[in-house]
Order: sequence, then structure tokens, then C-alpha cells
Amino acid sequence: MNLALSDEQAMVRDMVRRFLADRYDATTMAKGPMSSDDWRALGELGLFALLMPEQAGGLGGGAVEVMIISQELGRALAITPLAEAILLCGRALAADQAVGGWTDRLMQGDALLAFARGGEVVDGRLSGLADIVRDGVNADAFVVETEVGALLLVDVQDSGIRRIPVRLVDGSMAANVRFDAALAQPLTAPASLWAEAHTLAGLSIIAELVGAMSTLLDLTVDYIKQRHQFGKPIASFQVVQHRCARMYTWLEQSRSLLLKAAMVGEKERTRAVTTARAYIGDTALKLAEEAVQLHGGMGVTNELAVGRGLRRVLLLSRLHGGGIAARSALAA
Amino acid sequence: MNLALSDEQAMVRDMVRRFLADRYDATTMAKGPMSSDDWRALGELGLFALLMPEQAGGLGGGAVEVMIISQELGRALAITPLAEAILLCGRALAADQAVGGWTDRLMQGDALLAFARGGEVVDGRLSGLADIVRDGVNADAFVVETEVGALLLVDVQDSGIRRIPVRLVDGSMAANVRFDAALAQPLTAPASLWAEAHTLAGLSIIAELVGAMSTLLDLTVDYIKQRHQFGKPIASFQVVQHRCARMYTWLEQSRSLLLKAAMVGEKERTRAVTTARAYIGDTALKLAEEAVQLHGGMGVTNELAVGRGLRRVLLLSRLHGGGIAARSALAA
Amino acid sequence: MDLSLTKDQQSFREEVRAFLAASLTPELRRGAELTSGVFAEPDIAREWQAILEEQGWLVYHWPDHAGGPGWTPIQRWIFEKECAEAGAPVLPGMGLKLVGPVLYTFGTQAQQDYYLPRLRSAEHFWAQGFSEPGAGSDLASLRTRAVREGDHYIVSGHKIWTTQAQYANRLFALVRTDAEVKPQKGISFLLIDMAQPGVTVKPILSASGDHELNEVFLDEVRVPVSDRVGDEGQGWSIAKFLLENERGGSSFAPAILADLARLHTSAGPLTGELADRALRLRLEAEALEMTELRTLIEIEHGAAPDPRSLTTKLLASEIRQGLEALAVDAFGLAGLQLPGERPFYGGDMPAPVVSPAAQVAAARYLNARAWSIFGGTSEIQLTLIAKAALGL
Amino acid sequence: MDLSLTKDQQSFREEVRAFLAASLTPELRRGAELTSGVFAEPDIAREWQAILEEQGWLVYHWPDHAGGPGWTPIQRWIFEKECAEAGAPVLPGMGLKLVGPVLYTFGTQAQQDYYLPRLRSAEHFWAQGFSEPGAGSDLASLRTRAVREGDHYIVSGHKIWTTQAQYANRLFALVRTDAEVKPQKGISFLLIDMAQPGVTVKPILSASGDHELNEVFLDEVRVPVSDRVGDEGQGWSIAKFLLENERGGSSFAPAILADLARLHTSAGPLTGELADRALRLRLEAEALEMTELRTLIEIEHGAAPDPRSLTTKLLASEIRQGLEALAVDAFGLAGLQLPGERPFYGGDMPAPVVSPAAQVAAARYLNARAWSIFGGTSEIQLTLIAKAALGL
Repeated sequence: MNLALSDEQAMVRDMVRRFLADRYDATTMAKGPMSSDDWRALGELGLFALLMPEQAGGLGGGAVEVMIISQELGRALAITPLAEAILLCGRALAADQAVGGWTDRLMQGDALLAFARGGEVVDGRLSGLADIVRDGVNADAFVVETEVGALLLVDVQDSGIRRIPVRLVDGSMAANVRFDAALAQPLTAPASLWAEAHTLAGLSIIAELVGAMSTLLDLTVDYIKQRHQFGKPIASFQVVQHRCARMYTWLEQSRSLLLKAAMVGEKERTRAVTTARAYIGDTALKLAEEAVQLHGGMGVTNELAVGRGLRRVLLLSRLHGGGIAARSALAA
Repeated sequence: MNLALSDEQAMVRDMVRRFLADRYDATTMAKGPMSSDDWRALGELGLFALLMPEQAGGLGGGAVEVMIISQELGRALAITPLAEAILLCGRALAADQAVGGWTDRLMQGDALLAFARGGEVVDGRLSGLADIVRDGVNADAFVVETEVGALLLVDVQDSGIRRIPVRLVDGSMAANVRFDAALAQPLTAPASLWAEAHTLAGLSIIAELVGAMSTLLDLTVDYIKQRHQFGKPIASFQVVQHRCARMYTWLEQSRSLLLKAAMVGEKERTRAVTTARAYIGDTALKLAEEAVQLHGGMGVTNELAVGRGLRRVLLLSRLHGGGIAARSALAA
Repeated sequence: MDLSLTKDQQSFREEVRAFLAASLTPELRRGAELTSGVFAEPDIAREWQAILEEQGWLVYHWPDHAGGPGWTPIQRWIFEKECAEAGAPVLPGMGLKLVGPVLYTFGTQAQQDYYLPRLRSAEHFWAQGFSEPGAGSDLASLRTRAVREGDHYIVSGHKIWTTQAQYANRLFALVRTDAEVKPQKGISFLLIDMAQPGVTVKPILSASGDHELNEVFLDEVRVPVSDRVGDEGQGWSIAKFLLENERGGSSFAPAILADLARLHTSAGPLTGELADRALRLRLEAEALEMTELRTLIEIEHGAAPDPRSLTTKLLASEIRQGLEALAVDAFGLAGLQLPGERPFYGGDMPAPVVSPAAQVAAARYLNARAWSIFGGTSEIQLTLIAKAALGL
Repeated sequence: MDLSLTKDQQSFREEVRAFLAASLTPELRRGAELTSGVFAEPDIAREWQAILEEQGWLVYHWPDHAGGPGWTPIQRWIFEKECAEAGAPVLPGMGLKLVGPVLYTFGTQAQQDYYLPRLRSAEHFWAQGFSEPGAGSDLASLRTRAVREGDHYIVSGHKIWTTQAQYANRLFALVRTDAEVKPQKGISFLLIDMAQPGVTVKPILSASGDHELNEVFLDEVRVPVSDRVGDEGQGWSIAKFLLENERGGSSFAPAILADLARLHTSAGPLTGELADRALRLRLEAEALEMTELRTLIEIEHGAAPDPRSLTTKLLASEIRQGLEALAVDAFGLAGLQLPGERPFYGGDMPAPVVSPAAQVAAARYLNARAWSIFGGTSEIQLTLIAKAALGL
């Protein structure tokens, strides 16, 4: 048993952390989706290639790499499509040499892929609706899982695609997508790879949540040490101390389940991710709400990272059905 | 709309309160079931007759009378069989002149009746098991609802009865009862009366809980004002103040639902009692647990009323399936 | 003991129902349902205010000597409950609930004659200038100062958390008129015309993107001495009156119960954990309704309010927050929409996914976080309860 | 990063499993399952202690120089987890976990030679004399005094909350040897023979009816100076060592997880709210297990314990309390039995309704309330966490 990162992993973590620290602070965090320039820069640093499987030309980074990178993104409250574009769509493409162009562009941060569910295929053409496709507005192509479970790639250049933008609570732009006999290229990702994709995407999201929790707690502790009420620092009130201590226990318990999910054997990982989401889905939002409350009036404005962080946490904690769906899955 | 008690109701409340105040204080509360002498004395004061329907020779007291008497019993943490012996069994007997002797003895506090569920009747004789019949050890007769819903009266003098004592968490004595071809007298209480009996018994229990909650909060507030820790009265700690304030909100919210259940029209009462139990069942125990916690080490001993009160609240809050069953019923 | 309405109260309720059925248009109802902030937006509010004034019920909570309909506390409660169940817009309270009662209680005849009709006609739209940066709930540390120059005060300072100040043309404000005396003694209550040089309103966007709050900067703003309410130095006690009036004024539970019922309609039947959360919220809300009603009944019968009345803001905040969180979850992914456009019932809104109720859910959730912060944080409420109800 | 056990650790685990399968009799297992208090009763404990000692694993958490088996932190954890899953009795910790480490760390050679073997053989049964009435968790206000007379101390005072003192023949106690110096400086650590005049043990019955706690009155009790551990005035720092040792010493989660799994067996499949509560407790407990393991792994790799280790007692208390409340509810009315007889596995017990596990549920629930009180209340834990982890 060993909790230490390898030298390579530590290097990646430090690199990502430095990259984000240069771009995000309490006034810029979670102000909006990461710019495409920054996204491309992350691609140029090799981050996406690291997370892609080897058969797609990536470095085959696994759960630990997903965790450390996602946690850093969460810590900076960065709003990126990592989980879906790289981990889901990337793996969907991985087995198909014919779409190699997309894979390369994806890894370089040059192309953005979005994941959609819905529609059916007739004669190689996809028709149907997919609501609230995350990052669907700016996507260059869609990976689509049809109603019967077929995987397809659809280029947005195709004239059979209409997109209506839907702004989400973290400020990211989803789309309602209508496919109207759009040309669709079948993808052949094996079931095991596709299952792994979902597990890693889930892991990425809970890691982002844990990162965000640690930032929200840090921001809160800083705030209450500085601010005064009734002539005393807020931090000197016993009730406030205990609430922060409670937030710390939530963070550490969440981190524990995250670590376990990243560290267990592959066979146990899907269940461990579900277990972690069943706890973290609720706990992250509770922590974010407490952080806002302890910031008082400033907490509910758009001025401070904490209010915007609540929005990001609300979104992430509800993805994939959030804690509720995870608990249902565990109870079944 | 009017929250005031009638003069008669206020008189009854004061009488019961005085009676109990003479017998119970923080050192004697909840030490064990009320003595049969005290029970008889309550009967002699006319309390049970007040709660019996007029066709049984009682005064036909209704929901408000049940509430005020039960709340006083709860406030004194008195352990009595009121809900089942008087409200349930009493109404079961009410329509049958032939059992008039029992009704009178019940009202005088001379006889104790217990309510059991189980068994079946063949040729006028009851056979079967009834587990954990509350107050079954000392009962002089049982009102039994058989598996098919028939109501019967069974005298413990009958040789076909075996009882094994089961001590319950509040110190009261239930019994596992085996009926072996015991002579059973059919009872003819009409369905509406029997339904009312259950509703009033349920109301009695939540009223006892609310009474107990108010005592536990009072005891706690007294305790924290007197005791010191780290050189300060416990009551001066902000965390303690807030927890007591929270207990107060639980008490007042519980009292509100109790009052509503006692005051609504008869048609709405069953649902209002279920609604109140759905809230109070959980909230009373939570309050009792907090009271114990704020008493520190002394709270978990048998020395103080608070620890014994927790036992009584545990029992009452779990009767009739407690909050869980009530919430199920409301969700259905 | 009796929970039933008298015959008179029943027919009063029927009258209110008939009025609401006739006067509350589908547009107003829709506007109210799709309001993301605390108060209706001005277009909705103005229309509803005119209808109520026409009916004579706008200032239903004012005593008859001040122009109110002379209703009892129970009548007011019936009216509020019916409005909530019918889904009527919630009018901004700064004029009707806050400065109105101050004016008819402390104002001169001239002030009443000038201001009350304009408040009722909505010619004046009021904002509340109490809070200042850094002061939190601590009014004693007020720094906005008013210096007397002849028959004017020259007012300079910085107010914050000023709800709907962007729509307001009048501001009632606490200002420091005397820096020498004990902090609470040197405060006065002024009525300030916002349409003059030196008044600057700066928006504070909420995390939801809603523009409800503002900062108001006062830079040597001139206020006639005749627009001071009460004496110099009386501001603190007028503010206390106003805040107590605000607190005791209205019931929270009816709106919560009505919104909870509406959620079951708009989000469809809830199951599993969601059904359990909805049920627990309903239990809390039904209890709160009776907790509020107990105090109203006591007041109706002439008693002073019990300390229990201090619990309702705390409880309402928590139930409201639970309700809005439930709504987000009940709509699934569609509950995570947050358009940048406003208002939600307006023509600029993009087509909603699932329904407009889903589209507004996240904004309402975010704005509901403010319930436990403004008007005395939940922590302050707990301290007040501990003191008043338990002597701690 | 790696959560898997090494080959050696895996075979160690197999060895432990084989030992438990062979040595843990059904009677011991049943005794453990039907224990209502914190520690096994003496009849059970004595038997299990002898078996462990024979195996060489009794003092598994002592370093090898003190007679321990020289296990690493991960080995200890494996052993504890296997014991919990197998349902082994929990031995009283006053000797093995508390005074034992004090003796081999601070004791003289003579003290170690005399006391350690007798501790291991259970000839000595130890009780802990720290708490005093009114002092709560505040050791500095200690009032039991020890006056030097030649080569003895004459000790008088009143200890409270003394677990299993009714079975003990030895007491380790904090006493005040110097009233002149700063409160914390005047405290010494004594080993007291309880079988002598002046020692009186008075039971404190728990609300459950269990007799676990006692008061111990010391009235001019004679203690040889050679039974003082450490120097005069060193008692405070020895106590600190002992308490930190207690805290960092063992994991809470394995027993909780094992009891939770057993509840599913003894109470049958849980549904509805009960299933939901069970699941949430399991999530908390699985997280706690990993929280504890993280610290152990760090220690195994030579790091100092992280402040996160301060969270485990608080969390374990809450999960344990939730678990015992769940058990009561899971058994329905049968979960409300509370016989007056003890122990629950004993021959005097009345026939249980449903099962012995149902019969013991209420007692375990009541006793579990003590988790958040003794050994530092949950409130004190939160204050410590705020300070150590967050610098508040």
C-alpha cells in the first residue's frame, strides 16, 4: 500500500497546477469556460495525449492520472470539457484508425468533441434529438450513442445538424441538437474500452469536485480570518469554527473515497466510482452551500469565486444522475 | 380560530399537572411504570371516565382532552398504559353492555386491559401467539384483534393463557402471550369507533412525546446554566446556545403539528395524526439525543431523568411503526 | 380550541377567491411563477399593484386609520394564503411593508399626505438604505453621514445590498447625524429623492446572474430637513420598529406550501429519494404554517407575540432552500439550465428544455441561498432564539 | 499509488484468518456479538486474551523491544480488520492500550518486569483513574491529591467514569503531588493497588442498565513511591502520551463495517428508509476506513500523522450511533426489548423476541450515545480539528 505519486505523476500534477495558477485566481476562477487558447495550450503540454489509450496514439494514462489532473482542474474551478471530450469521446474514437485525424486533433486541443445520446440510424444517416448535449455549441463533432446503443461519429459540418444553445448553471454552453439524416460514421470501440471510458469520466468528475471542495474550504477559511463582525474576526466564533471543521471532515471523507476509486483494481473501479459519487455528489454541494453561507452577503454574488464555485459544484455534482442515481445503483 | 382551552379543559390540565408534580421530579421521573395505586388515583379523579365515550358511561372527552392529559403525562415522563388501556381497549368495549363490568373497572383504574394482535377463533375459543403485548404482564384482560380483524375480550383468569414477561426499553413490562383455546367474548365496537380509538391512541402518543420533549429541553437548559466547563457556564458557549435554540424549534414545530392534529375536524384527524407522527417520531428522538449529549457523561447514566427520558422517548417514538411507517402511509 | 373559520371568515375567503379568479390573469400568474428573485419584476408588480389598489386591498396589512381595509390578523392570513395558492406576484416590500408603516406611525401629516398616496399609486418606488459595506447585520457601526446645512442635510455614504434600487426613485436610509453621541443615538431616518446629482446606483449581480441587489453611493446628496422621519437621533428606534414589523408581518408557509404543490405538477410525480425529500419538506412546512398561525391567533385574541415567532424566518429559510434544491434535482439535467437573459417569462428567453419551470429552477436555487443570509443570518436567528426563548 | 497488499501482507492475512477460524470459538463469537458495552465482559475477555497470548499476538500493537510481534502499522490494521470481520471480542483497552505503552515507555526496568507480564497474563486487571467529578475533559483542574510520607504517597480523591473498575485490581491514576506550581506541572502518574483499605468502587448504572462505569473513592490510600511512573510532575505529559497513543492507536471503521454487514444478516434485508440509512452509513464507514488507512499508510512510510487523523473519533462516533439506531429500527417492536439481566449471552437472559441480536439492540443504542461524550466530546473534537487542520 502506497499513496505516493510516481515522479512522472508528481511532475504532471505540478505542471498542471502551475499552468492553472498562472491563469486562475479568486477573481477569475469559474468566470466562464476555459478559453480555446488555454485548452489548446493544455493539449500542447501533452495532457490529453497522456490520458488517451495507447491504441489511439496516447500514453495510456490511467485512473491515477485522471484523478490528479481532474483534481487540479477542480481546484482552480476551471470549466473544461475534459471528462466528456477526452475521456469519453477520446476512447470512443480510440479503436478506429479511420477517424485518426480526429483523435490527433483532440489530443492537440485543436478539435472539441461532445457526447450525445439519442437518435436512430437509417441507411448510415442519423436522425433524432439529443437535449442538453454538454459543450455541444462549440463542438466540432459529436460522438453519439443511439437509442439502441450504437456508437457514431458525426461531423458538425454536415448539413443535417441543427443546434440550439442552452446555457448551463456553470456558464458552459450545451446545445439541444437535432440530427436530420446526418452522415454518421460507425465507431467500433470495444465494450470494455467504452465501459472504462464511462468509469474514468465519472472518476474525473468526482476528482474535480474534490478539488473544488478543497478550494472552497480554503477560500472560506481565508475569508473568516480576515472579516470582522461585531468587532471580532468571524473565525473567532465557535459556531463558525465547528462548521469549518465539519467541512474539513466532509472534504477528507470525500478525498478518501476518491483515492480509493482511483487506486483499486480495475475490476472494482466502476463500483468504487459509484460509491464515491454516492457520497461526494451530496457532500460537495453541502460544502459549497456552507462556504457560501459563511461568506455572508458576498457569497451569493457573482463577484467572488465562492458563489461561482457553488454553480460549478451544482453542475458537477448532478452529472450522471448525481448522488441519487449512484445510491440507486448501489442499492440495486 | 381559537387556541384557548375551555375552563373545564384548563381545570383538567391543572389537576393532572398538580397530581403528577406531587409524584414526579427530576429524580423520580421515568424510573419505572406508574404504580397501580397512582393509576387508581387517576381513575378516582375521573380522568379515565372523561376520556371514555358516553355510550360506555364516560364523559365523551375528545381529541383536545386526550392531548392535554397525555401531554402532562409526557411532561412528567410518567410511564402509563393510557393510550392502549383507556383509548384503545376502552373504546373496544364501549358498545358492549355485556362487558360493562370491565368498562367500569377500567374507568376506576381498578382493572388494566392490554391490547393484543394475533390468533384465530375456533368455536368461540382463541388460539395463537401475540408477541410483545404492551403491559401484557399485569393486564387483567386482553382486547384481541385476531388475524382476520375480529375483536375479542379475553380474561386472564382463563386457563388457556400463558404469558412470558418482556421488559421494554422504558422499563415497562410487555408480555409474549400464548392463547390456547382461551374463552373469548366477541366485541361489537363499530368500525368508526374502533378507527377513532386508533386515532386517539396515536394522538395520545405524540402528545406524550411533545410533553417529554419540553421537559427534556427544560432539563437541558437548567443543566447548562448550572454546570461549568473550562471555567465558564456551559450555557455561555455559542455552539451550545445554538443547539438549544435548534431543539426549541423542533419542539415548537412538533407542538404545532400536535395542536393541529387535536384541533382539526374529525374527518381530517387520522391524517393529521399520521402527519404529526411522521415529523415528531424522528424529531422527538433527535431532541432527546441532543439533551443527553448536552448533559455530558451524566446524560448517559440512569441517575438523571434525561437518560431515562431518552428511553421513554425511544419507545414512544417507535410505537405504531414510528415516523417511518407514518411517512410510508403519507406517501401511499 | 378550534381551527375552523367563522362563517364571516369563510365568506371573506370566498370573496378573496372570487377576486383572484377574476383579476389574476394568466400572464400575471406566469410572471409570478417564473420570477427568480424575491420580488416580482416592475412590469408585473406595477400591474398587480394597480389591480389590488383598485380593489382596495393593496395595503391590506395597514390599519384602517392609515387607509387599510381594517382586516384582522386572520383575515390578512387568509388573504395571503389565497394569494399564494393562486400564484399571485409578490410585490416589493420596501414601500408597502417597510417605509409605509414607518410613515403612518412616525411621519408628519405632511409626510403622510405627500408620500402615502404616491407609494400606493407606485409613482414612488422605494429602496431601503440600511446596510453598509463591512457592517453586516451590525447597524450600530453605520458610517453614512448627514451634515445639516440650513434646512437641508448633505448626505454622503455608501449603501449596499439595496434590493431593486435600479428601479427606485426614492430611498429611505439610516444616516449618522451626530458622531459625538453613543453610536445608536446619532442615527436619523431620511427619505431621499434618488433622481438628483450625487446618487449613483451600481449593480451587484447575484451568482444566478439576476440583478436584484445594488450598491448605492451618496455623494453630497441634498435632503430637505422636512424629509427626516421622526426626530434627529430617532433613527435607531424607527429602524427597530421597521425590522420588527417586517419580521412579524407576514407568513412564510403559505407560499412554500403552494410552491411545493406546484412542483409536483410541474416536475411530475416524484419517486424514491425525491419523494422522501418532498414529504419531509411538506411536514416541515405544514408545521411552520401552524407555528405561524398560532402566533396570529394569539395576536387576534390580543396577546403579545410569543418568542416562538422568532423561529419562523430561520425555518422558512431552510425549507425554502430545501424546496429549491429539490426542484433542481426533480428536473434532472434540465434543472441545470441557467440562461443569461431576464426575466424568465420575457420574450428574449431561449426555448426551455422540458419547461419554463425547469429553466428557472437553478436561478431560484442560487437565489434561495440568500434567505439564510439577508435580514439577519440564520446564525443570528439562533442566537436571538436562544436568548429570547430560553434565556441563554 | 497502490492499494493492494504485498505478497507478504497477503500471506500474513491468510495466517490471521486461519488462526481466527481455528481459535475463535462459536461461544466467543456469540459473546462478542451480544456484548452491549464497549468492551467484552471478563469471562469472554479472559479466555480470548489467553488464546491471543498463547499465539503471541496479544500485544500486537507493542513494539518488539516491549514484547510485541514487531508488526508494521499495515499488519496491525490487517489483524484488526480480520478480528472485526470474524467477530472477535474487543478486549478492555485500559491495560493493553493505555497503561501498557506507558509502562514500556516511561516505566523503570523494575516496573516493566513486574507489571508487564501480569498485565499480559490478566493477573492484573487495570482501570483508568483520570476523570474527576465536575472536571469534564479538563484535566488541569484535577483535585485528587497525593501527599508524600516517607517512601509512600497517601492518596485521597474521587475518580469517576472508571470503566470496568468493578473487575479491576489495579488503577493507574493522575494525582496532584504539588499544589503550589502551575496546575499542569503538579500532576504525577501512580499505579495503585485496588485491593487495599480506602479504595471504594461505586457503580454508575448506564441508562441501558449496564454496569460499565464506576466512581472510585480513594481515602488515604497508600502507594509506594516505586509505583510512580516517571518523575514527580511528569504526569501531565505521560497522560498526553497516553491519550495520543489511544487516539492514533486503532481503527474504528473495520468494526463498524463488520457490524453493519452483520445487521443485514441478523435483521434480514432492509427496505425503504432503512435501506437508505444503511447505505449512507456504509458510504460514511467506507470513507472512514480509507481515511484511517491513509494515515496508517503514511505512518508505515515514515510520515508524521496528518491532522486528518483527528477526525476519526468524531466520525466513528456518529456512524456508530447511526448504526445502533438503525439496528433498533430494523427490528421493529422487538428492537425495543431491554432485559434487566446481564450479560446478554448469559444463561439468565429471558427468551428473546425475534433473536438475541434484537434483544441487545436497545442496550447497544443507549450505550452508543456515550461515544460522542467520553474520550473527548464531539464538540471538543471539532474545536481540535478547527485548530489543528485549519489554523482557526
